[in-house]
Amino acid sequence: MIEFDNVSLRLSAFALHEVSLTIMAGDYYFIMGPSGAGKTILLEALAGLHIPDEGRILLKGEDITGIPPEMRKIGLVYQDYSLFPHMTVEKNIGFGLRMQGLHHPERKKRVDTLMKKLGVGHLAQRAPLTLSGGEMQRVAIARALAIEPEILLLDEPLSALDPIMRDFFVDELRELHREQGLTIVQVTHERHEALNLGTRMALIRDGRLEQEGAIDDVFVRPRTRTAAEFMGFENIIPGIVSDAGGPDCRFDTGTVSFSCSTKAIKGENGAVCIRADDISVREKTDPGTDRDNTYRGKIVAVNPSGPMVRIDVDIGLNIVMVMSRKTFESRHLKKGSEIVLTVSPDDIYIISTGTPDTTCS
Amino acid sequence: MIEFDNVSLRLSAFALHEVSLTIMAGDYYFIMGPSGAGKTILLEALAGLHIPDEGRILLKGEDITGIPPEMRKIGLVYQDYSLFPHMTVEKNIGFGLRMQGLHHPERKKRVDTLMKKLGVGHLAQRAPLTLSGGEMQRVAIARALAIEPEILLLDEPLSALDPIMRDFFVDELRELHREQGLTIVQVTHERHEALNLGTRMALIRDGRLEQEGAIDDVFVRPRTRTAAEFMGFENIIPGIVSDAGGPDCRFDTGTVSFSCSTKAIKGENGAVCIRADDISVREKTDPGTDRDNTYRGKIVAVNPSGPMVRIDVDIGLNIVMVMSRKTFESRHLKKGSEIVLTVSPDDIYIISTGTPDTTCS
Amino acid sequence: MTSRIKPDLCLISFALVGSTLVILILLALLNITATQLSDIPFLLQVAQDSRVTDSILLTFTAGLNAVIILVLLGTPLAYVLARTHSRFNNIIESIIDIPLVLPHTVAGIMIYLLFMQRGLIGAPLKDVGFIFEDAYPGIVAAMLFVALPFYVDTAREGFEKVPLHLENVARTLGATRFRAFSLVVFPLSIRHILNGCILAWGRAISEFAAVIMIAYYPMVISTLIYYRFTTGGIKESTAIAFLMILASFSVFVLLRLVTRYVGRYDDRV
Amino acid sequence: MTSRIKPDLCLISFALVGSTLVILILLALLNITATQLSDIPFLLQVAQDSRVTDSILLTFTAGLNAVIILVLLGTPLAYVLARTHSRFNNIIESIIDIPLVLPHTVAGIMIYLLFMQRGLIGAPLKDVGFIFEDAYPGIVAAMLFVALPFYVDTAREGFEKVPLHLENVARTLGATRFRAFSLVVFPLSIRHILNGCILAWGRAISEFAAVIMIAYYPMVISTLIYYRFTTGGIKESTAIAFLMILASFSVFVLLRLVTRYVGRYDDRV
Repeated sequence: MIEFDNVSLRLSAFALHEVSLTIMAGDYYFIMGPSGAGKTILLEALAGLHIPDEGRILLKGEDITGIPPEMRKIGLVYQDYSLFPHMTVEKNIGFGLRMQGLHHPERKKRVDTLMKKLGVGHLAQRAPLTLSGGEMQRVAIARALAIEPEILLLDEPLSALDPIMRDFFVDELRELHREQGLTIVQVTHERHEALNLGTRMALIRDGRLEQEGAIDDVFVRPRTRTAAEFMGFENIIPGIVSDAGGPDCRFDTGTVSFSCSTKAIKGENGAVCIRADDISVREKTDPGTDRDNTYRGKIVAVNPSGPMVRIDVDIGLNIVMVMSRKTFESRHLKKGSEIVLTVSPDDIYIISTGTPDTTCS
Repeated sequence: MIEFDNVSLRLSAFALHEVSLTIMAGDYYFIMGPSGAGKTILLEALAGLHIPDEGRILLKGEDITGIPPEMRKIGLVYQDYSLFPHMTVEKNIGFGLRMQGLHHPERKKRVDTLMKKLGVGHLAQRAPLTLSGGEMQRVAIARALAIEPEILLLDEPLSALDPIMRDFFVDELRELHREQGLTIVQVTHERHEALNLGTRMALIRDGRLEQEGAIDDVFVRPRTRTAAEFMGFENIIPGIVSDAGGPDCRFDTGTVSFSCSTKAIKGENGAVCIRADDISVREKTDPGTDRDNTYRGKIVAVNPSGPMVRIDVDIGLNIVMVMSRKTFESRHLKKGSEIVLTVSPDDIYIISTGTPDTTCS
Repeated sequence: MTSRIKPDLCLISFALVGSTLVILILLALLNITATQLSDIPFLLQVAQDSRVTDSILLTFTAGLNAVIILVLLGTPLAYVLARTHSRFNNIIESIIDIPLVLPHTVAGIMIYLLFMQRGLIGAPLKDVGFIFEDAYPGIVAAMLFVALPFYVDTAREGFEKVPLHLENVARTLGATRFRAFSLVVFPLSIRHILNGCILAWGRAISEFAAVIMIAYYPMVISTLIYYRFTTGGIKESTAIAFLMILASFSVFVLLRLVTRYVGRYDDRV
Repeated sequence: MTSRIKPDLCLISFALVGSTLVILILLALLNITATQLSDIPFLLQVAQDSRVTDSILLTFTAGLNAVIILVLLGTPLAYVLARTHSRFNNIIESIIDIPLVLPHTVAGIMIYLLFMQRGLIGAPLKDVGFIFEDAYPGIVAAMLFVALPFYVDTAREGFEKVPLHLENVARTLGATRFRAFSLVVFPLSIRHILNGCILAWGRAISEFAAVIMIAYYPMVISTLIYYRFTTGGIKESTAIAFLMILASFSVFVLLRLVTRYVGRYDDRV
């Protein structure tokens, strides 16, 4: 539906470098990356607020690179909501329709419907600055939806809300996407938001695209170490492929080796990535499979965190694993306990950083 | 060690109302509350930067209400680090010693030691604004530690760090507290930080103290609905004590009733609080105990969130439970699945809001 | 966040040292007030002199005239400066500030050379019957020149204060740049616009040197005061000065009240 | 965040309308430059006239003198205003701004009444041999009065810009309020302090009306230009004005460069 074709853009503080990405109709597309990566600039470029120095922006195959924002019908909701402080809630929401030249009775009708739908009808005559964060959020979304945009751009819509409001809004956004069939592009730096809501995503770093793809794919198969860190792999251990052949391989980190069910080239440098929750404690009664990696280690740190406990285990190198508080307590584990870990070869993912001789990315 | 005795304080934008709290030597004390609750003001009042309109502040039993900040030897680290931008890292850290009249060779020696300890030695000649967030953080802490304060005040020290740095700093703060024996007072709005690090805490709301106590105690036994929400009880269901006698009681919410191992008075109004992770799925093979509450229900919503899945189950009322992604997948659960839940009477906590006839808090 | 500070020795001694400047101004004000209140009949007599009232009216009107021209021409300029960031902006802003740093008589000579009947602008306009020398247009031209930076700078600051995000959102909602300006940016800068007008008007009516060089007649109030001062009428001159203080203070207080009311949204952005 | 904006029709037409003001100033400047460059020998002759150079020097020195007094008395005042928030602050700030809104001749009369030999301040000081009328101290007093708001307002803005957090941290580290001010707040406001000095100095050397009323002699440059202008020497007067433009521009450019260098930390707070 909307495509970035090698877009470069230089502003005084930020820049985008040759970014290409494709947002499809019906996508809930996430733009992720550390702060200062250029995520907001990318949204603004989509909206037409910045014109690329190089490259093109295509909407349904048509070049819209030079089309000003007011002709694009792309809704934009900033993190700070950016409600017009001198207009009532009703006038804020009606602004877009007023721009379309819609006259009062019809405009009021449509604004009323929208306010009802987003549950802000009772706020119609209020000034934006008297509203709570959650109310402002909904008004901002209603205002963007009023022009019936084909694409809704959201800049960290959840970051200014407290945890309770946040959960509530995640549900509302999901409904907007699923039930209204809206294409949504959302900027975030919280991984779980994307996992929770998104269909596809782009990972941006220093104004460059690190990786684009289906969320699950980027989550499971990050292409770079940065991407892996951002996708929440708690264990990223560099090493070398020591043995390969057939569908499996062996990966050596110096002190410990892993068998992984991945095709690889012997001698290749890289890193194994293992999620903390893919590592489990081996029961004495558990026969396991002979393919499983099993390691004996000692607990060196215990970090309770809400319903979960994060445990650092020394198995020759430091491995981070996670289990529920209930499980942790029922096993009577503590710092210093000896445990046996196991991780399936299917749950080990290898990032390749090239062989010693040839470099490939 | 430090006490607030009925402290009231009115500033142009915030106020504290009759706040009394006690921070003991060696405490890792957390001040929590929603934004705008007056958490930072409270820290600043501890440091002597605001003088209360009413009430007293005591340090080791001595009244220090009117003592200016420069005489208190209380270290303060703001959320924005507040490094002096016109001084090098070394000069920033040495500022407090310079104020004490310590001369160059001795000052340099102590600053060097401190920089080494916090791993910022290589940054000595750098200007603060060229540092990363994590580096600024460490310099700010080193600067506060240089005066060898008895109490270190930290204003949301982790909020400006990315998730990876955050984990790292939690470890450093724990070490500061445990190994240096420092009394730390930390402001946060993230529950898990307090659970992870703290010994005692105060919950502040609208400038008033909601609850003070040992972290575990506030976590397990919040006194008000707000406190329960803030302590992360996902299920807070209002109702009435329908039957009581002996150590147990029965609590009726209208559609569903719970048996709880809590003393209560029959006819009392209140709410049951149940954590999502205290609710488990009943295995067919699990005989359970006859005390357990068991409910049949249907999954109405599934929210994957990182390694966990949050599930909403309709059992006559909406119950939120959580399980690991692994478990969820291995049971082949999905929206619409029928499941049987169980929750132990020991895991149900009742907040009392008074009887219909007499009101008690 | 503001904090109430219990006064300490440092603040108190700072306040004592600083108060000398406040006292200087108050003393100057009270001194002239005292001389005038000691002879109220004379003051009333001067106040009824039509040459005095006409001159005050002329000064205020010419100042207003200059401000109206400034709003029409300076508002677009201020907006362009606020929303563009090329290397020319600094140069343009420096040019706009030139009247601020010129000694008033130098500004007066520059205006005279430009608008006199043989001047670059004065000559062609004279041919169409528009004369600046010793005429009302000359007063307005001199006032406009010296007041220009006050209006443009203040309006620019106001526009810069309106978050770009608001304008961006307005545009995604279908507003052209001009409509985003007139419906969002301008209404949210109204206090700065009015403050700019007040500052510019204040500067315009206070000017003396630049005005007398192009137009000694008709006499603006500054000229009248100076004329009476040098022709031996210090007492009368002081009375006129005092009346002028009363008149302009009244107008300023009135304008400030208006500004406070219409600018109530400015605090919110 | 700044954004580069592709010029659209709205911006272009705004720029065209606004450019008339820029052109007016440029034209005034080019016009006087052109007349002077057409007779360089005469310009050089005027430049060598010791009455002209002495007068420029006198103006600059008196301005500097006024600024030094302002820094000593105005800096503490500005800090107190920046760090306290009582209801008096608004009143004090309004009093400080009074010289801004007074017509220059009115300010002149007020200064004259206060500092003349029979004046409230002039009389006692005369007894100790300190005379303001037609003397150097009179020039400084008039300049100080009109330049006061420029220094105090700019310094106050500078102090307000330094985050209270920095000062708070300095105090928890053992600094008294005065040391926190001198080691943290002042160094981080140095650009504003210098800008305040430049603005105040610019205002001081540009004053004409207030100066001539208390001290027609010794002639500051404004007075000299006006004197030659009214006594038929327009050509000479224009030459002096042009020299003054050159001299003050040189000083301003120099000062701006200094400010940019010493104020490099100001951008960081």
